Amino acid sequence: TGCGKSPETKTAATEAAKPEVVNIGFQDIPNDEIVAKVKNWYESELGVKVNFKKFDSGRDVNNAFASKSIDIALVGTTPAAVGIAKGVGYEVFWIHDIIGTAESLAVKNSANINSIKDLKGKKVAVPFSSTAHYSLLNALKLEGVNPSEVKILDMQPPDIFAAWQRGDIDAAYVWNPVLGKLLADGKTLTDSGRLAEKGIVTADVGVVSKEFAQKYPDIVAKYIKVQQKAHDLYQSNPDEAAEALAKGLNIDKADALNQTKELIWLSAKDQLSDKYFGTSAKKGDLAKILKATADFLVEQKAIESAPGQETFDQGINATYIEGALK
Amino acid sequence: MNIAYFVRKQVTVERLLTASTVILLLLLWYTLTELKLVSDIVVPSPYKVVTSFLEIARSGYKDNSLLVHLGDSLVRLITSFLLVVITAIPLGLVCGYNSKARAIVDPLIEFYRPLPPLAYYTLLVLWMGIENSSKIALLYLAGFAPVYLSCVAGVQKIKKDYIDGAYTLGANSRQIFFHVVFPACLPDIFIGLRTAIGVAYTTLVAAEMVAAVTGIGWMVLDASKFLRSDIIFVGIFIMGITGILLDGMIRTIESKVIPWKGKE
Amino acid sequence: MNIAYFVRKQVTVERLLTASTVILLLLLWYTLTELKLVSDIVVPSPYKVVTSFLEIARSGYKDNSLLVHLGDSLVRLITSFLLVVITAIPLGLVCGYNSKARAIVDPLIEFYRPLPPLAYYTLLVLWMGIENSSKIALLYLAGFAPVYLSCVAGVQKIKKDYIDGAYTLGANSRQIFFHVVFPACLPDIFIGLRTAIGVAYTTLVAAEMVAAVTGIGWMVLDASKFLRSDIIFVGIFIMGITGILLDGMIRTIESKVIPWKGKE
Amino acid sequence: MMAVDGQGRLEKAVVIALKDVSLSYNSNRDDNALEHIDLTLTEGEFVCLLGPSGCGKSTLLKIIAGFISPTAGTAVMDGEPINGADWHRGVVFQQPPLYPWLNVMENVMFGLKMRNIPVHESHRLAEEYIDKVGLREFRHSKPYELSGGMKQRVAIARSLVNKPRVLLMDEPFGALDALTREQMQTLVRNIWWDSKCTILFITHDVDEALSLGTRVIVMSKRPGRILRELNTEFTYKISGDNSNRTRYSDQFLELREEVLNLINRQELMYQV
Amino acid sequence: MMAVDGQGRLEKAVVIALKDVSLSYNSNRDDNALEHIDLTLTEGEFVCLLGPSGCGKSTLLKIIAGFISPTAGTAVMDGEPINGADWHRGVVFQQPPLYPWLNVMENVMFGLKMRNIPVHESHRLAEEYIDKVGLREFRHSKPYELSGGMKQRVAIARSLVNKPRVLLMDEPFGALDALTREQMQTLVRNIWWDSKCTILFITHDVDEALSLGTRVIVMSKRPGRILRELNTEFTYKISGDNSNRTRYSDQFLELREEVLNLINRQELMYQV
Ligand SMILES: Nc1ncnc2c1ncn2[C@@H]1O[C@H](COP(=O)(O)OP(=O)(O)OP(=O)(O)O)[C@@H](O)[C@H]1O
Ligand SMILES: Nc1ncnc2c1ncn2[C@@H]1O[C@H](COP(=O)(O)OP(=O)(O)OP(=O)(O)O)[C@@H](O)[C@H]1O
Ligand SMILES: NCCS(=O)(=O)O
Ligand SMILES: [Mg+2]
Ligand SMILES: [Mg+2]
Repeated sequence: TGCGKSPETKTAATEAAKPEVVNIGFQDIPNDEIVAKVKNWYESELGVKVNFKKFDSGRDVNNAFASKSIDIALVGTTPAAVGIAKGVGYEVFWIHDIIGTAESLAVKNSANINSIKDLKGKKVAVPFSSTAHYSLLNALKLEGVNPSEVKILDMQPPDIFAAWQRGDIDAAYVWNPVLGKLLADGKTLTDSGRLAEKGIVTADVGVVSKEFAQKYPDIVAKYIKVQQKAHDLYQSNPDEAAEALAKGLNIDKADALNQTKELIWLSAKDQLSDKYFGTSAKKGDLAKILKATADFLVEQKAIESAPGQETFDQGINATYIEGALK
Repeated sequence: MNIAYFVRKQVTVERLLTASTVILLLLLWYTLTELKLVSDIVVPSPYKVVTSFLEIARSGYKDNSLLVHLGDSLVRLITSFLLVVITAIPLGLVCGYNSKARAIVDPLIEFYRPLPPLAYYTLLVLWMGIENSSKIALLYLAGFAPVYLSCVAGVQKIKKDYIDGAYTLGANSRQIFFHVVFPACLPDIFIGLRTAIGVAYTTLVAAEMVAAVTGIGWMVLDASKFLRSDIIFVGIFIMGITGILLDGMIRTIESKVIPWKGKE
Repeated sequence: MNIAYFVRKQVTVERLLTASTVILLLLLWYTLTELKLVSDIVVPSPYKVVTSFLEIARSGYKDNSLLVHLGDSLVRLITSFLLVVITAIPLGLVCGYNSKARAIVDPLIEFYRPLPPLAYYTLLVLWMGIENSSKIALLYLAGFAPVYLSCVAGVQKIKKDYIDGAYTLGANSRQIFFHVVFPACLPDIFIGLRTAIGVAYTTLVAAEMVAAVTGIGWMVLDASKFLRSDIIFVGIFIMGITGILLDGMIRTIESKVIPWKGKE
Repeated sequence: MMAVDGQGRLEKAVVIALKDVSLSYNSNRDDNALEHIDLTLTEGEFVCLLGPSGCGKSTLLKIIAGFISPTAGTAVMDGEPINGADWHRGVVFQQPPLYPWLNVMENVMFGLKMRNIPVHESHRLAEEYIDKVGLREFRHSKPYELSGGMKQRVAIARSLVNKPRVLLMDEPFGALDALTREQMQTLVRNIWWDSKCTILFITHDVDEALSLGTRVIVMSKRPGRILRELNTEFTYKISGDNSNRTRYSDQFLELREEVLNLINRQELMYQV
Repeated sequence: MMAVDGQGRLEKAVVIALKDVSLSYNSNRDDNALEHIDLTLTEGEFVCLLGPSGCGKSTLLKIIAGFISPTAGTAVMDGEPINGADWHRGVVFQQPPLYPWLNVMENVMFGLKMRNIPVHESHRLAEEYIDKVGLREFRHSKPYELSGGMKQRVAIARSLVNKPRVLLMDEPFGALDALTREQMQTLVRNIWWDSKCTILFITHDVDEALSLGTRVIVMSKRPGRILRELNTEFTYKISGDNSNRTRYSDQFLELREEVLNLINRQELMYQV
C-alpha cells in the first residue's frame, strides 16, 4: 500500500516530515519523467526511497489511486477527468507535456484506409479511458462517423503492437514509443496536434494524492524541481535527454529525439499561464479542458455524470508550482 | 420427541440464520455506504447498484443492450460447452473402455490440464486471432478436461459384474459399450458436465479480456477502467445468478435423465 | 493364460503407445517449425525454446532471474494456500458439524463460489491495492471454496455409526469433534486441498496480470506483448512441471497422513 | 441386586424399562415404525430379539441406546429417563465402526481415553480384553488389515472394556459365514457368563436366538409390536461337544418350529 | 442325451468338464488359488459347492463362466474349450447386477435384445419368466424400487429367459434373511425341475447345499481342491409341508454333521 497509510505519516505532519517511501506511477512516454527517472534524480533530490510502478495507460493509475496504492503518477487528461469526476482524491499539479503528433491515428498500409470515414467496419484498437481514446472518439465525431459503426477494441499499447504485427487490427490510436513502431508499416490519418487546433486538447499531467500532498508538500515541491531540471536539460542539451529516453524506453536515440519533438514540453513558469494552470487565484484553461473531457465521457456513457466546473477548478492546484518557483 | 419434528424445527432455525446473515450483510453494506465510511468508488451504495442495473437494463451498456452482452457471453459459453459434449464424452468413454486409446490421449490431457488458462490463452490468441474462435477455444479447453476425466473414471469404476453379466447374457463388446458402459457412466458424465460448465464460466471473463466489445465479462472489465464499481457489482450479481441458473439447468436435466442416481 | 501376465503385457503396450505419442508430437513440432510451415511467432522451434530457456535460466527475464520469478509466484501461491489451510479447514469442519454455523457461512460461499475470479479481482484491487495482498487474496478466495466445501461434505458423510459409537463409548461432543470428526475427514480435507492448489494455480496468471513485475504468470503475459512465443512456451512448460510437482507433494503428504485411505 | 416383588417372588433388579413406547420416523404419527412396546430387561439377562426384516428391531435398539427418542412412551434405565447415548449402554453394530486411523489397541482404548482413565490403567484393561477375544498378535494392526470376524471381535472388546451395564448388539454376526459365526456365538456366550452383564441381541436367525438367549422376543411386522416372549434355557446347555445334541433335541426343534410359524403366519413381504 | 459308458452303465451327457485346472492370481505360480481341480457337470445335475471362505469357490465359477482362464489345465463345455463368457452359461451373482437404467421388463429382455431376438418374441418370453418369478405387477418398476429378494428374482429370470444350458449361481441368497431365503430356494428348485438345466450353486450354508443339490462338493481351504463329493437325494423329497421332516431326518443330520466336520477339520481362519 501507499505511504499515505504508513505510521509515520500519521504522527508527524510537519514541513520536514518524510514518508518512508514515495510510490510513483509512470508510463512509457518520451517526456521529462523518463529522463529524470533514468538519471536517478528522484532518489537523490527527494531524499527518500522511491518506488516506481509502470502502468500501460492511465486507467490502471486511477485504480491504483482508488486503492491508495500510489502517491504521485502520470496520467493523461482523459483518465484525470475520470478520476476527478469520480472523486479519486488526487489533484493535478504538473503538466508533463501537451500532446501533439506523439499520439496519432495510425492505419496499416495494407488496410487500404485513406480517410477516417473509411474506418467504418474496420478494427481500430485504442487503450480505453486514455487520451488516445478521447481523441479517437472526437476524431470520429468530427467526421460524422458513428463510433458504433467502427469496431473499436480495447488494448493496451504493448498489446496493440502485438495485434498489429499479427494483422489482427487495421488501425490504432496510440502514443509513442509504440506509435513509432506501428508507423514502420503504417501512416497516420490524424493526430492529437491537429485535434488540438479544433479544441480537442489532450495532455499528460502529474497528479498527486491530496492526502499525500497535504502531509508532504515538501516532497511535491521537490518533485517539481526534478521535472524542471529535466526540462532544463532538454532545453540545454537535447542530445543527452534523448539518450536518457532511448535507454528508458528501449528505442534508439534518433527515434527518441524525433519523438520528443512530437510533444510540447512546458517549463514550470509557462505552466502558470492562463492557457494551462493559471494561478491559484484565477484558474486557467486546464480546468476547462478537464471539464470538457468529462462532459464528453458522459455523452459517451463512460461515466454516469460529470460534476460542475468548480470541482475541476479544485482538481488542479498551481500552488505547488508557485511554491517551487519562489 | 419426534425426530422428524426435531429435524423440521432445526431447518427453520437454520433458515432464519441464513436469512439474517444475508439481511445483516445488506444492512452492513447499506450503512457502510450511507455513512460514507468507504468511498463510493470502492463500494457503491446498494441504491446506486440498483439504479445502475435499471439504467443498463433499459438502455444497455456502451452501444449494446444488456441482453446482447449476456447473450454473447452465453453464446460463447454454450458453443464451447456443446463442443465439449460432442467430443469429450465419446473420447472419454472410449479411452476409459480401451486402455490403448487412453495411452494415446492421456499424456496430452495430463499435460495441459494443470495449466492456467490465461497462460495458454496468449498462445490461442496468437494461433486463432482475437475473434470469437480463440475465446471459444479457451472455454472449450477449460471444459474439456473435467468431462474427459470423469468419463474415463466413470468407465473404470463400472462394476465388473455389469460387464461380465452382459457377456453371459450374450452381448458383444460393441453392444456392451452402447448398452452398458454409456448408461452406467451417465452419472459421471453429468458430474463432469457440471464441473465443466463451472470451469468454463469461471474462465469467461478471461476470454473476454482480449479484444471483446460485448459480453458480461467484458462489461465488468470495461467498467473497472472507468472506476464504475456500481457496474462491476451489477455484472457480478448477474454472473452469480446466471451461474446458479446454468448449474440448476444441468441438474434438472440430470434428474430427468438419471432417475436412478443415488438410489442404487 | 495367466491374468497377471496378461495385465503386465498390456501395461507395456500402453507405455509404448504413450511414449510414441509424446515422441510423435515432438517430431511434428520439430518438422513443422523446421520446414517453416508455421511462422516462428506462432510456434517457435524446439531449439529456440530450449535456448530461450537456457538464456532465461542464465540471465533472467526483464531485470529478475528465473528463480525470482518462480519464487515470487510460489510465495504468492503458498502464502494463500497456507491461509486456506488455517481458515478453511477449521471453518469447514465446524460448519459441517454444526448446522447453525453452516447456515451462517454457506450463503456467502455459495454466492461467490461460481463467480469468475477475474470479475471480483477488479474489486479486490480497488480494495486492497495493487501489491501482493490483493494477489494473495485472489488466490486465497479461489482456493477457499473447494477446501471449505469438501470439509463440510466430509463431515456430513461421516458414518453415523462413528459418531453414535463414540457416544456409547463415553465421548462428549467436543471429544468427538477432535477425535472422530477431524481424523474421519482427513481424506476429504486432502481432496479439498488438492483441488484448492489446482484452482489457485490456475488463477495465478490472472493474479499476476495487474501491476506485477515478477512471477511466472507475469512473464508469460509480458512475453505475449512482445510476441515472444518462445518465452510463452518456456513459461508454460515450467508451469506444467511445477503444477505436477505441487500436486505430487500433496499426494505424498496425504499417503503419509492417511495410510488407511481406500482400504476401509 | 435382588428384589422381592409384590407377589413375594424373588426377582432380579430391572435395568432397562420401556413403557408403551411408539416411534414414527416422520411427523405423520399414523405411520409408526414401533407401536406400544413394553419391554423390561433385568440384570444379567440375555434377551434375543427376532422379527421380520423392517419390523423395527434396530429402531428399538436405537431407542434403548439413546440415539433416538420415542415419539410416545418412556425409556428408562435404572429409574432415570434415557437421554442421549452414554457409555453405560455399550453398542455393537452390525458393521463394526472401528476407527481406521487407530490400531486395534487404540480402538479398544478409545472409550477409556474419552473417559479420562489413566493411560497405564487403560492399557492394562485393553490388553486384557484383546487377549479375551484372541487378538493379542494383532494388537498393533490397523482395522483394514483384519478380516470381518476379527473386526467384529475388536468391536466387542471395545464395548466390553468399558464394562457397560448393558450391551446392545444389532445383528453382529450378520455378515459372517456359518463357521466363524458359531465361534463368535461361543465367545459372546462366555463373555456374558463371565461378566454378568445384561445383553440385548438382535438376530434374524432363529437357531442363533434360541441357542444364545435366556429370553427370546418375537416382534410382528411393521408397525413393530411384541408378539411373543419365550424363556429358553438352551444357552446353559450348549457348549463345545454336546452342541449338536442340544440343538437337535426335540424341545429345541419344537420351539424353533413355533417361532418360525409365528413369523410365517404374518403376511410375507416376498411371495413366490 | 443319454450315453452308455465303458462299464455299460447308463450315463447322462457331460456338459462341463474341468481337467486338472489350477489358477494363480499373480504370476508367482506357487501361490495358487485353485489346484488340480477335476470336475464334471452332467446334463440336468444340481451341483452345490461348499467350502471355507476364500477357498476359491467363486474363482472356480468364474473359470467355468469364462471370465478368467485357468493358469493350467483345461475347461471345456460340450467338447469345446471355454473361451470368454457367453450366453450358454448364465450366471447369477451374489449381488444381482441389474441395470438401474432399465426397468424389470427391460432387464429381463436385455439378453434377448443383445441376441437380436425379435421384439414381440422376446416380449412374450420375458413376460413368461417374470410371471414365473411372481413379479408381474412389478414389471415396469425400476430395480431401485425393488427389495433385495425381488432383485434376485429378476436376476434369475433374466438368466433363465435366455435358456442357458448351464446356470452358475454364486451365493445368490447370501444377503437374504432366513425366510425369504427359503422361498427363493423353493423357486430355484422348481425352476431347475421344470427347465432341466444344469446348475452349479455356491453356498456356505450346509443345510442349503444338502436340501438343494443332487450332488454336494466340499472344497478345502486355499489352495482350493476338491475334498469330497456326496450324492444327495433330499431335494426330491423336500416340498412345502414335509420340509422340516426331511430336514431333520437322521440321514440329513448325519450328512450335515459329516460335511461340517470335513470343513471343521481344516485349520480355521478365526480361532476363539
Ligand atoms: N432413518 C429412518 N427414517 C425413516 N424410516 C426409517 C428409518 N430407519 C428405519 N426406518 C423404517 O422403520 C422401519 C423399521 O426399521 P428398522 O431398521 O428398525 O428395522 P429392522 O427390524 O432392524 O429391520 P432389518 O432386520 O432389516 O435390519 C422400517 O420400515 C424402515 O423402513
Ligand atoms: N482378483 C483377485 N486377485 C487376487 N487374488 C484374488 C482375486 N480374487 C480372489 N482372490 C483370492 O483367491 C482366493 C479365492 O477367492 P474366491 O473369491 O474364489 O473365494 P471364495 O471361495 O469364493 O470365498 P468366499 O466364500 O469368501 O466368497 C482368495 O484367497 C482370494 O483372496
Ligand atoms: N498518453 C497518456 C496515456 S493515458 O494516461 O491517457 O492513458
Ligand atoms: Mg436392523
Ligand atoms: Mg465367493
